[in-house]
Amino acid sequence: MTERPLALLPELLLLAGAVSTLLTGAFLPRERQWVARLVAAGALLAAVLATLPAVGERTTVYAHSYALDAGTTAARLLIPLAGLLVVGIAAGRVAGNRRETEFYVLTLLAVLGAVLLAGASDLLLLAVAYLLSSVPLAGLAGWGRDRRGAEAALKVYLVGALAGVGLLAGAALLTALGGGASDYDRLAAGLAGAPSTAVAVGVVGVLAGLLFKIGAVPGHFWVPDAVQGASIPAGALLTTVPKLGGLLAAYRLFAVAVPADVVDWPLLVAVLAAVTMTLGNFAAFGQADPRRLLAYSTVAQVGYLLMAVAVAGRAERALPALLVYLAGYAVTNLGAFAVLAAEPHDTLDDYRGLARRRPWLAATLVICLLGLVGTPPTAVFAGKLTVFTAAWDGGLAWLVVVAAVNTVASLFYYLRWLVPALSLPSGPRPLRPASPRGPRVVAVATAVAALLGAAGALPLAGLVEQTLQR
Amino acid sequence: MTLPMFLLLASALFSVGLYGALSQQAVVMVMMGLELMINGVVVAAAALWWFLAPQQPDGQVLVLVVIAAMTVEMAMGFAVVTLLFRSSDADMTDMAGELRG
Amino acid sequence: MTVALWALVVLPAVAGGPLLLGGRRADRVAPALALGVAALVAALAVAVAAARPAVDAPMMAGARWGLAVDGTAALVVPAVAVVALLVLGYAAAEIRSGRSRFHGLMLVFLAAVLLTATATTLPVLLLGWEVMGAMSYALIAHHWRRDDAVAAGGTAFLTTRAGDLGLYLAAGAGLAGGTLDLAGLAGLPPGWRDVAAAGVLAAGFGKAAQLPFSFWLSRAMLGPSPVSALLHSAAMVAMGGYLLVRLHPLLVASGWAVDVAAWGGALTALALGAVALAQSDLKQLLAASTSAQLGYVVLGAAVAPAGAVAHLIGHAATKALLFLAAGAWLSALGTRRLSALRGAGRRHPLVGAGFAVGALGLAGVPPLALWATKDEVLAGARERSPALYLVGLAGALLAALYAGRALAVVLRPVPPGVESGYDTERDGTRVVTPGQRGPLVPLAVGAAVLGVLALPPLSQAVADAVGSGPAPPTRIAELVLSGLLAVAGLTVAVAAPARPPAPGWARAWLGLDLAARLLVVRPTLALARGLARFDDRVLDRAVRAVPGAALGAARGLARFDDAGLDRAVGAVPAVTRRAADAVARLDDHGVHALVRRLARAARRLGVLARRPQTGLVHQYYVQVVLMLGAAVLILLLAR
Amino acid sequence: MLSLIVFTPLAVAVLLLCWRGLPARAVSWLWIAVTVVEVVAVLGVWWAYPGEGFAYEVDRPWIPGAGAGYHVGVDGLSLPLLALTTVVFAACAVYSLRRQPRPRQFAALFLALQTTCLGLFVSLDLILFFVFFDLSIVGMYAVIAGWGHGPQARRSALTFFLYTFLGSLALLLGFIGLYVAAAPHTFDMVALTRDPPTRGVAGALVLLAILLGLAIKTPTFPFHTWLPPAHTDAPAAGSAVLAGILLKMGTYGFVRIAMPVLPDAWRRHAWVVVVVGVVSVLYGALVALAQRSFKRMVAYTSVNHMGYVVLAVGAAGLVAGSDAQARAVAVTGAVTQMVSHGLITSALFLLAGVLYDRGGTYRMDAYGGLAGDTPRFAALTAVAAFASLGLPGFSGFIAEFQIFAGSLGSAPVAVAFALPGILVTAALFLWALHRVFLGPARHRLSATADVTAAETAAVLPLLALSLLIGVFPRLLLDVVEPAARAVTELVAR
Amino acid sequence: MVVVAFVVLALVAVASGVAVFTVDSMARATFALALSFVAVGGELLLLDLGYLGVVTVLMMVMEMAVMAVFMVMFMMNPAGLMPMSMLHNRRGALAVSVGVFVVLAAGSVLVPWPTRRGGPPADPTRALGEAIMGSKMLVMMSISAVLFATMVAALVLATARGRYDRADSPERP
Repeated sequence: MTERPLALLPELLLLAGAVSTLLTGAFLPRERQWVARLVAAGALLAAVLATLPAVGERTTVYAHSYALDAGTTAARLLIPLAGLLVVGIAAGRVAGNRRETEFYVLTLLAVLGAVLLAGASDLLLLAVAYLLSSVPLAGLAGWGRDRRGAEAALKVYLVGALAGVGLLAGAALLTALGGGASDYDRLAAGLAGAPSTAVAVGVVGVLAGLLFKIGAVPGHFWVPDAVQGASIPAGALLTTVPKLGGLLAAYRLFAVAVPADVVDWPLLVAVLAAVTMTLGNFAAFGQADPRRLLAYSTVAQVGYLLMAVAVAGRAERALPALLVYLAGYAVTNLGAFAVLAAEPHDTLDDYRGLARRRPWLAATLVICLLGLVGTPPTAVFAGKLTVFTAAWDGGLAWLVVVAAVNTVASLFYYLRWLVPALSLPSGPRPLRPASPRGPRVVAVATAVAALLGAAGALPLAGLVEQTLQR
Repeated sequence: MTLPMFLLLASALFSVGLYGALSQQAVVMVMMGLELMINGVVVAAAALWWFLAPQQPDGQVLVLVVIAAMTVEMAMGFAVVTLLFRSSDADMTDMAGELRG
Repeated sequence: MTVALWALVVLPAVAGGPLLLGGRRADRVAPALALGVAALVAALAVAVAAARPAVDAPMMAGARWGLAVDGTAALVVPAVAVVALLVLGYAAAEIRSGRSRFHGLMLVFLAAVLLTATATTLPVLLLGWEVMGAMSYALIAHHWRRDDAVAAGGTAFLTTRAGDLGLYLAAGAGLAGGTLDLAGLAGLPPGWRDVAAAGVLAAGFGKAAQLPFSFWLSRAMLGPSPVSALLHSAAMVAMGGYLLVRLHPLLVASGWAVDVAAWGGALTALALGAVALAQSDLKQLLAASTSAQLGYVVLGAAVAPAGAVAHLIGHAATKALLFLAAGAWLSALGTRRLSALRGAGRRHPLVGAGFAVGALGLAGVPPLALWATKDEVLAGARERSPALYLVGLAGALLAALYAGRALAVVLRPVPPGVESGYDTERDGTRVVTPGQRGPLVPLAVGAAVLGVLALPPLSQAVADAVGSGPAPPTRIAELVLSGLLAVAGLTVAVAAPARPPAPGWARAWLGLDLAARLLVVRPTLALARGLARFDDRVLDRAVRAVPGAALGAARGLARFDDAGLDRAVGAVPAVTRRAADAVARLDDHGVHALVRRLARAARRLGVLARRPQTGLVHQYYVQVVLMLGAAVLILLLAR
Repeated sequence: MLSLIVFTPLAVAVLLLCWRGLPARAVSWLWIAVTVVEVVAVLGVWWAYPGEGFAYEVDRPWIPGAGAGYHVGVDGLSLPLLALTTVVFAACAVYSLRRQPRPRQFAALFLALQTTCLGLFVSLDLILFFVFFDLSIVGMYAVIAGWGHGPQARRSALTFFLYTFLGSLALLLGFIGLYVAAAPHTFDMVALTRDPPTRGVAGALVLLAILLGLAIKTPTFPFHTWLPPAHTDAPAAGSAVLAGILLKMGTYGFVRIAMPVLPDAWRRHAWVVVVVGVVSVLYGALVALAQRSFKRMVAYTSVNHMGYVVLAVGAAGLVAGSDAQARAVAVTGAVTQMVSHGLITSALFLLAGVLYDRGGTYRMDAYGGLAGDTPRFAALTAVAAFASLGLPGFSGFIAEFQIFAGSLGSAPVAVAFALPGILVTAALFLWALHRVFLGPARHRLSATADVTAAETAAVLPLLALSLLIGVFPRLLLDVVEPAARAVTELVAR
Repeated sequence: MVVVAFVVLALVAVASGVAVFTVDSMARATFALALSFVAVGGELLLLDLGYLGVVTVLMMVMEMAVMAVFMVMFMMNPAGLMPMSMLHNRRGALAVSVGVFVVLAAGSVLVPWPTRRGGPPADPTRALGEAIMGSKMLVMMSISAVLFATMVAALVLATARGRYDRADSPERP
């Protein structure tokens, strides 16, 4: 077994960052916790930097329980960056709060959990990573310690616990059926001849956990409630970080561990994708609260993302497509949340006249929401395009049609937010509500990223290309 | 003493726990239900290891992981309940139905 | 010389365009400019007629921008140019309002006519052809404040354009058959050749106001007299006949087309002769007679091209003369009604004399122009079939009768109290200016002598020019016969004091106008309105029904992951029922904005899709477990 | 070079957006300057165009992950439309010298829109094409929603957006289908044209998706219902661009993508296209005949005119028993019709804008005898109307003549049915002129109601160009005919 | 003999499990649950998983103790001794869970389980230890991270006052 502690340098950095952030915070006066923020940001950045040397590796470490490949590399780059953006969004909202430090610590841990989730190539590690990324979520959801926050935490926790049981049961079953080995490589070999009925139950069990992570049907119930109840930065994290980890984990699981000829998981995933996107889009209609609207939109987006998982291993572009879409989605979604954090309102109508008050914010909103629709030339468009292509290539043309129709439907509710934001204020011109700088910076930054996404997708895709070629 | 016997036991525990999780109102009771389900999982994991692949240690480690998970879940559960109780003076899931739609 | 040919077509166009848009500022110079250009054009026309150049330039794939002056054109082009010059001279004296517009239009029209006359390929021909129609619209509607005048212009344009569609067909056939040259049409493969022939016939009949298109000419009489004199006698309608003459080979090649053309012409000569006889309005009478005389041209185009050309030219002079005379009286006495024009000839002797010459010529009295030309056509007809000949003769007799009638009216002594009938159309000036009188003289001369074109030795030359083989030997007997016929009819008409019986169908131009209205215009408008309503209601509604369907689907979806099994059982009928009455409701609501529909439907969908999100954890649990069970089921069934 | 032409307007647009303090006049003049420069630049390209095949090609990888490249270039099909775009936008810029609300944003939006239109016509990569296609929709939505008049501008804009967005997604599906079917996978039009990927049923389905997308954009019956409301509520310049340029995107897609890339599917289903074309011709003409609002009428005539184009391209697909030259003529006519309709209809919509600006309504029976008070306005409108009804001497005639003459050989019956369309068009325009301008004065506008110099300067060039093409068609056909012949051969293979 | 033990323990485990939700006081429910766990621990011992069995028993007993304390602190009815029944959607829950049981039971009986590979190691506990120190090291490291995270999160959620608070300091959003 290859003991290369440095192979997991980014993960270790994250963990160390979490610990040191906590310690730093412990010795800081309440008003000067920004130091802790710096530490956390530094840790995230360090993790990203530590990844760069490892770009292009294709190996597994710790007795095949952890994979180092394109997927993990992308996760190690994307997830900490997303965490960085979340910290940026949070900067304005939680500054000076007496639990500010804890917020950053939990963020770091959630990021770590997501990365492990994405990298795990061992059912046991998957289960542990699942725990590691679930626990901070509940903590963050209830971080505000208000009534709604408590409810949010409760729902995250309960749904997560049930899904966790499913995951554990499934893991046990698959491990045993796979000849007692829990790492994917040997698992695939072992499952080849296993009784498919049992395998089906096991797969669904494991899938239950992952679906909860990524907030896809049927694991989606917590998403809207939690996002609405939790604080906005927490919401941003809940809808971004775990999805990144979970989707990559699902991709790895299906691409490596579960042979499609034992159980027809592509069909299952395709159906789940269709149901998820449809439910998310329809449920987003007529939401008055922008947070819920965004939450449901993330559900719908996961539906599209699952298309790439459904063709894992059957379309050679499935992984690049998934990564491109993930990157675009993360940036765009965080941008939308950043706008929300920069100017939080409880109803869509309160955004009337935003274009007058804060043109840059309005521009960001336009870019991000149209981006979520998939209007070119935004990042999500590049993602959608690649994912649709991959899905069609993988023989799921019907799913692509469903997704296209859904896209049209989604346009409708995004416009419900855009139209008031762009129209002139009805009454007397309202004074600009105070708006923290951090989120605004993040917003504009993400907007730029999202807009240049189609072009910006180039380096990432190129990276994936080369890593795949090695 | 065969695998199906153990699995039947596990199924029974699991189902009873599920019933509890579905039917109980008090959060703590729901947690108990989950505990019971995990309990079933423990039995199943152990039995599967013993009867199918005793040579690989993975099964054992899995049991360990499951127990650890159970503990963690418990701790988090207590924390959440405390929070719920403190913030909105409730210990029932039904009392937390404000976020919906 | 090629330059001359280009100039012939381009000059009036470039001179007319600016005048057209010049507005009131150009009013003063307009007549002089127009006259100058017309004179120049006349000179050029004579020149090219002598030199017969041909030019062409690339236009589009399969067709070149070709102009040429062949024998026929060499005869027609100068005639048209000269008549145009004279008419413009008259117009300079009469037209007072919107001069620059009027003269601009006249010049552009002239250009179009010359283009039509010299075109060698279908696109070019069509170009001039349609511009003529548009100009006639604008000229008829010269007094644009008058709704009836504008409507009349529209009728003229649309009716003639209906015929023009034929040319588009012909062009298509030509291209499909491989050529767009007029000369080549006769050589098309049979199927396409027939299509081309039919199209050409339609176009020719439309422009020449032959049956059943004649009615537009009647309404066109609302235009100023010079317009009637040029467009509706000498130039535009004549071009209808001219086209058929030029495409005589095509008609012959396709066989049946000859008979259609011949009989169409002959019947028009007969029927419109009767119509002319029944008119109580001088211009209407002349218009009807124009159709009738063009009937001879068309007949000739089928059976005796040379005669047709001769008749066309002679008629141009004669009818221009008559229209100008009528116009002179109209502007002087303010009326066109025959009853009121009694003795007009004596009141204005020179106009009266000119009119007399024209009328006698129209009647076919020897030795005036139309006597001989018509006879040459009839000779050709007789060779084809006796029946055709007889019909032609009958038409000639009618011509004599209505010509005589008009003549009798204007020449008899001025009755007392006739002034009471004046000024029905407008306030007359009571004077005919020299400018109006001048052009009558050369036209009268032309009307008198142009018959030589149809008599040896010139007839042979014309025949050679037209290229229709040797002219049929004209028998003296027939000449005498038709002459006697004309004189007899004339005397009868003059002698008969009372106005002849005028049956309603004849007075109303065979009710063609009404027929067109009932059979074409009304149905089209009704159809249009119906379609518009369909467009507003049904299509939008169809679009709106889509959300309805989606609604049904979504209800199904919502039901599917709804909490509790018992409900799921009863879902299906409920879904269908609700979807049904949803669609029904969509229909009941009549016309609404599509988007409001979409919005409402979408919101309903939203409500349905949100129902599972009850906010109660234990219901989430049930749903999760059920859905996971469903997932397992999928995996098990999908194997 | 092309990229410069395409993206200069966008750059200026960004500049305008950022430059808060710029006075309105300066904005207008800057805008006009840019558009005029664009016209000149495109003329330069035209002048240097070799006359055959693609020129100014640029091909760079763009999204390797998606196999999409930045591939642009012009040929005889796109060059005329490119020129048309610049001209129409210049006209809109001049026309908008009349004060608009929020002129800075208005100008910026139009410049951005110009970039999307130019980009669409030069793009030789399906995804690039789609990107511009979609962005044009967004831009036009913003124009209608932001500057539209009338109570339900928002709603019409939303209809337009949803409807055309649906179309664009159908298009995207089709493109993906092509990509997947091609071996090696590519979105490059040239490569796809070189060896057409799909055959059989798959080809039919892909063609269906693409046709749906293009038909909605064109629009043909029965997908045109978004058009009238969008036009009625759009500002004049917006309508001009919408009708003049955006509609062409659909028809351009036919000749650029559908025909060369899916030849045998096209051949097999060309009759459907022909039927749709004929129905659109008659339907559009008749419905327009029944309209009471001037602008709606013009909008429906667009359906009619686009119908001719569809008819022609469809007929070009009926290869059996018709000679290649005729089909080439039909395609040439189709392209000519795009240009001609772009010029004439833009002019008509700008004039409609004048009408609304003066009289406050589009209802024709509210006017009458305007020619007395506003002779120049009447003259311009009359010229535009006659040009639009296909009077020889204007570009419309050249186009329609070629379409009919070229299509008759392969689809005689269809053409016979479609021919009355030009008669109805003539009738409705004459009637409209009569109702609005001629006859006794029923509506007295202020003495200053006649068209201003700016408006004249905007409309006149469009009509002048139409006249120029009508009299000297070679100027246009020299470029179009080789490309049309090429397309015909591609379809026939 | 072993079978008998198994059956007895199984019956105890299930019965006490059922009891958890049928007894009318939360305290008793807790103890029932603990009993069920003990029984399961016994079952593990039958599979000579001594270590794991013991761990299970200890863990659970401890947790139950915590839970008991906990309920005394927070529940509506202190000491949870007075009768109570807090149920909802009983029929649904019963139907679902019975269904699940039938499916699982049928599965566990009917599924053709693969044959056993190799025999049990001489000392399972030792094997477990080696695995933890060896191939599954990363898993264990992660578990430690999990515990850390749990501490932080639980503290954030559960403790009313952060480090900085005196009692009077107001909450800040």
